Amino acid sequence: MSSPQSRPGDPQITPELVSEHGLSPSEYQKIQGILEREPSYTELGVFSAMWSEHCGYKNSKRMLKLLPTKAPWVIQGPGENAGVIDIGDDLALVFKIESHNHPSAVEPYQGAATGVGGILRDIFTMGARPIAVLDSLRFGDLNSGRVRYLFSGVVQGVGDYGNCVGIPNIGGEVYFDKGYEGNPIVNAMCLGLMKKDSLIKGEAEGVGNLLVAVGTATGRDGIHGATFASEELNEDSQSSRPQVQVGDPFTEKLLLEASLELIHSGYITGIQDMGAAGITSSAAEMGGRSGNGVEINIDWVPVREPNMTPYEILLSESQERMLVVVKTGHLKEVQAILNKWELEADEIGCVTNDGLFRVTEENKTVAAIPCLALTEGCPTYEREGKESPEIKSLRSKDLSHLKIKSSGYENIFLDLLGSANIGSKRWLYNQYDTTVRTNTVIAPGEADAGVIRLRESNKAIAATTDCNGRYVYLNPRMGAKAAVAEAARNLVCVGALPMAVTNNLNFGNPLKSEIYYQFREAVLGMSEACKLFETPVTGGNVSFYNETSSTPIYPTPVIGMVGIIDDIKHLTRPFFQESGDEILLLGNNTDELGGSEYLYVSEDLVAGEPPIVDLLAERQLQHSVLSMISKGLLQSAHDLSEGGLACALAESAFGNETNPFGVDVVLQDRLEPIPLFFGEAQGRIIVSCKKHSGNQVLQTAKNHGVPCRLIGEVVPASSGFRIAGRTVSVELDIETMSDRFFNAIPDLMNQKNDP
Amino acid sequence: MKVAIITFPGSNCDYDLYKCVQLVGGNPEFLWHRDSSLGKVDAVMLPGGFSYGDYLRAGAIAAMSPIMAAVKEFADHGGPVLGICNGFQVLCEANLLPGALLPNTSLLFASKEVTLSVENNSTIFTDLYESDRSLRMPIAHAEGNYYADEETLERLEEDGRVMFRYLGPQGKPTNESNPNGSANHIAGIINTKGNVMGMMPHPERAVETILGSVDGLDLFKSLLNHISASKRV
Amino acid sequence: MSRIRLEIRIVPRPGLLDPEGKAIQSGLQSLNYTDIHEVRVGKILLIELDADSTQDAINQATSMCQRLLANPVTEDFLIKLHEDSENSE
Amino acid sequence: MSRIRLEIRIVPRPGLLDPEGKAIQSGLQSLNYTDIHEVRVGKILLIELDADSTQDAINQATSMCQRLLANPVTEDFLIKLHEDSENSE
Ligand SMILES: Nc1ncnc2c1ncn2[C@@H]1O[C@H](COP(=O)(O)OP(=O)(O)O)[C@@H](O)[C@H]1O
Ligand SMILES: [Mg+2]
Repeated sequence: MSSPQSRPGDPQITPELVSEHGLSPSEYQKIQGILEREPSYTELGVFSAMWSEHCGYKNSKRMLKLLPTKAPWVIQGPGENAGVIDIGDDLALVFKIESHNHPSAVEPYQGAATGVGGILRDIFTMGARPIAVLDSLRFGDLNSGRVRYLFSGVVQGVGDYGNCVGIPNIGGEVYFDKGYEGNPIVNAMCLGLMKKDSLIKGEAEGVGNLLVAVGTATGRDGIHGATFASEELNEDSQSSRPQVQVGDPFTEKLLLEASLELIHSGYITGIQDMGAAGITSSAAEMGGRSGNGVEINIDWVPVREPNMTPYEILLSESQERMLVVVKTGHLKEVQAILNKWELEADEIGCVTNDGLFRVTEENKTVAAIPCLALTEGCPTYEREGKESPEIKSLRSKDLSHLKIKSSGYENIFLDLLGSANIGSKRWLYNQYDTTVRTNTVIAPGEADAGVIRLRESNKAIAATTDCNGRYVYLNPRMGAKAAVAEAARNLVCVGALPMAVTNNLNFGNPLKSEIYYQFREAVLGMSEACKLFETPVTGGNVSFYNETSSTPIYPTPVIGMVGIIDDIKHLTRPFFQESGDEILLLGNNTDELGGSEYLYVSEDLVAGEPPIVDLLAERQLQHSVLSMISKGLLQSAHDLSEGGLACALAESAFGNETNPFGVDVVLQDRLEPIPLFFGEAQGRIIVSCKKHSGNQVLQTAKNHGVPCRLIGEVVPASSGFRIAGRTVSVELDIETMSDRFFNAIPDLMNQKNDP
Repeated sequence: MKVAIITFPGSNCDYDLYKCVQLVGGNPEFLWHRDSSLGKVDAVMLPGGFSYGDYLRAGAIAAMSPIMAAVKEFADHGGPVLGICNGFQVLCEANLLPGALLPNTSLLFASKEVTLSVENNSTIFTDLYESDRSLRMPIAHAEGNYYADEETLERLEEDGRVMFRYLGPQGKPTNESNPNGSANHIAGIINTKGNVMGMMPHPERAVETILGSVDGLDLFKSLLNHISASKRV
Repeated sequence: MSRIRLEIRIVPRPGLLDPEGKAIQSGLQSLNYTDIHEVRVGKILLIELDADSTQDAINQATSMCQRLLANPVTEDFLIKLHEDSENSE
Repeated sequence: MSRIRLEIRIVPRPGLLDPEGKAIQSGLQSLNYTDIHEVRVGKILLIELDADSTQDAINQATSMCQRLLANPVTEDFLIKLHEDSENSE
């Protein structure tokens, strides 16, 4: 193996330097073994980035292997820029989720914006046109000025970027809980659509083909971002952080158009985003996948700043850049396409046959490492996992003694409707363009999942993101199952058949046994649920080290799920349609309050056993609802989640502000009022149907073996909201309720105090 | 009806407009901002989006594009020109319409459905609307706060050149229902000759029942009718 | 020809509502800076260009402002030689 | 106490990508101002406040910048006494 020379100015490699690069002594030994010599400083940087958690998945890979990834409709599973499924009519759906938690904690606006930018590139580099974005967010309590600053910055960043590129936002979620105080979670999901035969992969095919850098010139921003994302945040993070990356959605839009044109031109064989670890990872991964090698001539890389070293150029994470493999002899044509879009394209190297990731500077080799050693060769670990005793005792807390406060059920109900977690998210999604591209048929706030129609057929695509971190915190395996079950239930409620999953595993430091325990349990729960729902996992992302001063976030395995509505006329919404319609409840009310929003709001408590998920019952429930929808029986369908039955009824009643209704519901359950109204038992859906067709609904449920009963009827808004149990009845007027619901977040955001 | 849809770098409603023109039976054609001539077209439309990333001021850099000289000439000869959202901003920056679009007073991007009054239904863009009709259609912009000096505003009002206003739930314009702080609740205006119109809301997003509203259809149909009528003459 | 650095200030015309200035003022007031009477927000462009002379550079910049950089309906501009680089805290 | 006018200039840190500056530069170039090497865009705040002395005003402004006005991660700031009003063309 040709040895690279060390460059003047390169620091001496010492154990300290190795450790600053996030590599353990044994990993360093492994590097020496691979190279059969000492690495150069540049090579150390390259290994550090590629073997970081972010790029190498070293602490997660083994567990991720347990997830189901196959189904007849899966065209591309994990391993590429994004997953791909076959949706019929010669069309393929491409989708993926990505986190930008660490950058957003430091600079919320740019962190979130560049997160959206990255996930869009993952989609269009597969050859697909992005058709929708979703965002899954977590913050601390909005009573803190700092949290409001992070929240508004992140929302603006997500919005501005997607709005400018022109991709509608169709949904997502946001939770506020002290458990996320120092570490917001910012996950962005993107869906793309393409003709099946346009699929292109991130592979460096064809020895002698050119490597071409496209887009923005390389600067010093984000150097070591991948390593940074693989560490905990502490007070020093403000100063030791890498230069913040600034997003440029305008250039992204041009890149998007140019890339799709390039892919269709036939002049290129591969294309990949320069994401985490920049040129290094894109080149090494493309080389690794094809089994070829890559050579990069560092002097040819266009740079934005003077005197950049190979180390800096290789590790920069400047945004809006792509690496393209151009067929020999076609550089001119490629440049012409890019120039039309006002972009630059520069040859920076070529595909070789020696399997090496080789970098030269003024004809001298500065790095020469086998591509596969950088990618597949990343060491992987299975850590020790042990449940934290504190969490265990929280979970076993006896909740039966809880008495309701003297303020009464009405006030509890209003407090829940006015909580940031249950109240309307309009403040946020009114900053997102949801209707551009004129295909959005269900926008955020209009149903349990977002829906995009396909102009090419009668079908529509539904998508959702879900995860209740409190449940996962209290019981990781059950909580992860709940996340999958809720995602599927949300899709079913709009009339879609769940098809596949992308996931974002947001956790603390995996080297801690209690965190690794959460991680392992969550993956096991997700795996079990995805198998049962036949929704294979086609990709995802792992974000560890979400901790500030050693306090980890709630473990938050976000599920992004996509589904297909076979015929758009079956599209179903959660809102009641007409006075006199019958309201039915599918599933059972149970005495479960653990991890509920009620406990958080009324008792300031996150404790107890989270609601149990019965996967088989859940699947039957979902099949029965899909069958009711396809028979045209339902006027509305809405899944029960945070805030339980009472809050779900409220949302169905007046969630559509232009057409509000009241309800009159009577429940015969032998349950205390609190768990009956506000408990979050899983596996429940409320549906409404035309007067006198309740029997057909009951019959369908019965055929599927699903418990179902008539609980009341839709009444005019002026008649108010009444939900009655055996002992207690709660009555409120719609205006009061709707006021609390819609002003929940604006009221919190309008507080003034120091950020 | 041959309609030129101008695409600037960063336009993102160009395709939506294309589909919409097709839907009403027109014949759309994309022109690139670097083109210098329009060719033979019956109308010109400037789509929404973020031309040049909205950098400097929304629409400012696009207004300097080579094609805009041709658009001006076309408008000077009475050719119909419609600017939607970013297109409206470009028309103001290019001095084809008076005034300017400032950042929304909320300083936030505003995306939602609004209700509009039709203030003047005797133009080539609006003559199929009944005068008391109110329209539902989406807005999606960060800079829709229409501004002009007092004198200009008075003239716009007196000449009936305010085309649309944002309405509140009671069917009247109110400060609460004005989504961006625009002067006199203005959502769209037309030039003195009545052939150049700009508006912030998106009529092209309200042309199919499945999209939630069809209130934008008559705008495009009005223009189409006008053009075929003038061709028959 | 020499390399000249200019700064161009573009500020909203007096009398024009300046919502960003208002928002900043109220943000500052809620942080207890109560003695603030007004905040106005504008843009500053730092431009480095080649020109025959300072005067030539200023003339060029003036024409840039008139043609593109400032909107005469809403903004005033002021061109100055750029003295020196920013300091941070 | 006297009424003091300050100007605060807030510009992106050197090295940070400034996409707006880039777009303006290319806009100017297409209007044939071809001798431009760089454009960077920042904000300028004109603040009028009551303070005991100029130094007091500057101290206050420095703390405003640190707490709210400038983003320490991406921006540098510079505070000066405001000389006089803007002129337009
Ligand atoms: N971060 C977000 N981005 C876009 N839409 C969101 C976001 N958060 C919530 N929404 C939308 O707001 C609505 C209500 O969200 P949520 O309270 O989570 O409902 P549910 O509990 O029924 O899933 C949904 O339509 C959802 O898509
Ligand atoms: Mg939910």
